[in-house]
Amino acid sequence: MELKETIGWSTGEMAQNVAKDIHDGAYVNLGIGIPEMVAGFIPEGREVIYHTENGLLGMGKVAESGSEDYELVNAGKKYVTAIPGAAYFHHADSFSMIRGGHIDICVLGAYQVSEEGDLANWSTGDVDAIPAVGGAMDLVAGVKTIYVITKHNTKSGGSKIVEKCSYPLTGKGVVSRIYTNLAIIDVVDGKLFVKEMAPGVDFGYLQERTEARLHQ
Amino acid sequence: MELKETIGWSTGEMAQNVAKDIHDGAYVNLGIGIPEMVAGFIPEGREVIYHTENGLLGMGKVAESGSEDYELVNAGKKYVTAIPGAAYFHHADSFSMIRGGHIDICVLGAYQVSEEGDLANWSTGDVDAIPAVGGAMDLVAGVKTIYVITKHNTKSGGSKIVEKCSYPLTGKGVVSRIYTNLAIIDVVDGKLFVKEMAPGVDFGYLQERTEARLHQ
Amino acid sequence: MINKIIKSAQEAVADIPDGATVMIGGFGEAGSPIELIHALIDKGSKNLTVVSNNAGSGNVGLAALIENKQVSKIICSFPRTVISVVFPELYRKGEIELELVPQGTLAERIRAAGAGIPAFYTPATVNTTLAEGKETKVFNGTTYVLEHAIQADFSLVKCHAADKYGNLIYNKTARNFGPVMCMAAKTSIVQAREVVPLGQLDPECVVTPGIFVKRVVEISNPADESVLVAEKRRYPWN
Amino acid sequence: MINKIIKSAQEAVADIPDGATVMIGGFGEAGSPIELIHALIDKGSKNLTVVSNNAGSGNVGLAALIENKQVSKIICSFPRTVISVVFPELYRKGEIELELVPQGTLAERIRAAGAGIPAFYTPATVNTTLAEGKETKVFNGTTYVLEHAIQADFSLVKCHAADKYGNLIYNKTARNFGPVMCMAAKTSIVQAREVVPLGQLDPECVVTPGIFVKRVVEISNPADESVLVAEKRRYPWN
Repeated sequence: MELKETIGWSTGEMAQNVAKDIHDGAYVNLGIGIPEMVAGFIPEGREVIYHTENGLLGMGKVAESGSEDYELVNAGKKYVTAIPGAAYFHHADSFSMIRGGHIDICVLGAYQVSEEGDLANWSTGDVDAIPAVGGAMDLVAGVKTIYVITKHNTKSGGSKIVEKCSYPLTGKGVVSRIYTNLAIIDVVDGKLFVKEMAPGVDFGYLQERTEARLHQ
Repeated sequence: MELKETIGWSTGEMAQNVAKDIHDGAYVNLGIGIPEMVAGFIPEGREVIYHTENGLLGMGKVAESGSEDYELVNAGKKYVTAIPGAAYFHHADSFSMIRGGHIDICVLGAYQVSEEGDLANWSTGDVDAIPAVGGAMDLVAGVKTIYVITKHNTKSGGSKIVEKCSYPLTGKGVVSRIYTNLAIIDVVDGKLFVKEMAPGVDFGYLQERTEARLHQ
Repeated sequence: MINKIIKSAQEAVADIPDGATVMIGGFGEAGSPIELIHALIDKGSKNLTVVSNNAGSGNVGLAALIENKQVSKIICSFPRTVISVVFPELYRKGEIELELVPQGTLAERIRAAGAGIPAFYTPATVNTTLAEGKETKVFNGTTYVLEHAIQADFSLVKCHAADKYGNLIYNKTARNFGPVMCMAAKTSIVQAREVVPLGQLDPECVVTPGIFVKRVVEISNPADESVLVAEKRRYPWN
Repeated sequence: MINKIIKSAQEAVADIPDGATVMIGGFGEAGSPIELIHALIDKGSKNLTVVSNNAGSGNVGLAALIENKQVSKIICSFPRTVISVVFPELYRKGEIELELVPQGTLAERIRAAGAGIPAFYTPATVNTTLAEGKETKVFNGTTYVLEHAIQADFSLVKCHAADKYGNLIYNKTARNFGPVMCMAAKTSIVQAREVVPLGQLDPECVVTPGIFVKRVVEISNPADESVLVAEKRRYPWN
């Protein structure tokens, strides 16, 4: 039984909500998938520098078809470009930027986020799945601010915003803000505060679709 | 009372003795002072690459007067040159080469060397002296082979090759071979074996001038 | 006299024995030393422990090495991709061991080996299943995990240009693990798109100083792993 | 929009408060950010902890900062040179504290701070007086000492060229501690011989990516510390 949302923000609008919160001059790492969309919505007049953990600061747009460089890829292994003022470096240097707290904002997807800000986004714990973690644990441990962008509910209607994550954690108490199709929610001292709701969504509607307790 | 040696190798001959033991293709770090002389005696047909811990692999000769570059110095802060095929790097990378065991040979001076191969070359323990260690402890801990080049005796005739160092250690059990004006001595399993003596020096003469017990 | 240039990939990998630990550079296809890997397949060394960020794609390169049953264990951060089939199959059958390491910890553990640092503390994995059984320590109120250096007998790396001293420069994001893997292996073997005369590489721009490199093979027209995977090629060549 | 270029050295150091920990680049004279140090003397911040490989020469630069009684503690590997007079005098009088750190450990402790690593093990100093009171641990039969990251509030660094994003290249052995000190300080302040337009620095050759740099000041004709020392100059200028 799939629960279809008839109200709420589109994925593009969710990305735009995140983009609004990225300040001018920020160093930003965007996770693979929906987080990548955020770059397209940065408001005019703000300059943001993108870090991709495979070794580039100053990542530009996705490469145009026909002009891909097989040796210029992002963390998702997509062909990308570099902006003037970019720099290449090796993996140990790249993760020094991450672990050392030099990156301002990282935007990630999620399987689950808890009211404590715990994030589960690398494994569903499925014993048959091939475990793969990539840079997610380094990112949540090192980057100053972690934003999560995710559908509010799973395809089967389950809550992704939970009291306690049932999936293996990527990091404990790491998420600052959650951007869903229904709301923007801040994690403050182990409590979830609703900062903004999508048009047509009210607090009761939102709480009904959320396992964790929300605060206004 | 100064004991004047009338026999034995000159400083240049001592440096030449060390140079003979530096193999073709070796990566070598030469300590400040007499060790620097070794570079001038590398036998024909051998190519040796010099590392200076302040950030250069492929150090060349000392800069000629008038063509010094204030930003191209060696560990002794002398103006030097770089050979074709050189590379510059920062201090953490430079000491990765040292600590990581990538440098084949380091030649150092000594206040004392013990029969166990302990080296004291950074401090005489004088309470009034300004303590200064530089890269000596990193070098002895990391470089594969440590050669010591030193006068056999102090100016006052004391032995520099001792049973146990009385001066603060630079490193314990780190020296492989000692090149003095009187002999070349190997450190093997806590014992000193005389490998070669200078013309006119015999074992009795040498042992008389050496506090530690020597072996033939 | 110093000349690290080796004539062929075959010769360069000829002494990699059974049971060796081999680091393999590349992030996905970018920087993957595919000709060296194929030479290692020809050589046939078995029971290898491979350290690499990924576990290969399609049926060429690292995936082909695994498919050829030469790898008994892989230490990596992300062994699955959309087009990886070989590793998942063997892993599910229990025929290959996996040590999963976060990407930054992997890079730092490799660098540590090259830098003579036996272990260091990192905040990554704290409070997760990947930290289970590991030593932890609190610094300034925060918990960190102790991680150990990963040393290798050999590393296979791809670079852009090299000289006979083994100085290397890389191309764009193909640099990735190359520099640290050259540092961490007893014998680092590098395939270069171009071997240039001594003095041609700017000493200010050398990324891997020659001291970290043992052998260089010129492979002037390296295959593109992405293309081979897209074309569903297999190694040994089908 | 991003523009890290600051008009003057004075402005660049204006917020360094009393009690700050300040890293100062340079190996002896090479790479010493002398104009930034002199600006810090003008500013007059007291009770500083300075992290630097040496303790200055003559009566200019770092030596002048010490002579001006602004430094209460110095963390360094080699505080004496043939021409250092200021530090030895104050040290003997007990007016300045010294933490002596081997050069490689110093570089790695600074890098560790920049890389988010709170502590690491090293073989240097084992069985010496410099390891006294420090935690040790045995790995594979060898003893290592635990060393902690050194963080700083500010770093003062000299480079060759910079762009407005803060990307830096250095000149020869003047590179020394610059890259790791930029990484380790909350606010890294860099004097560049030249500020170049964005895109002019080759992204393959950038040594310090701009993310590690907060402020850049163009000092196109920096004084040469060696010359000033030879000429027995003093700062404030005599």
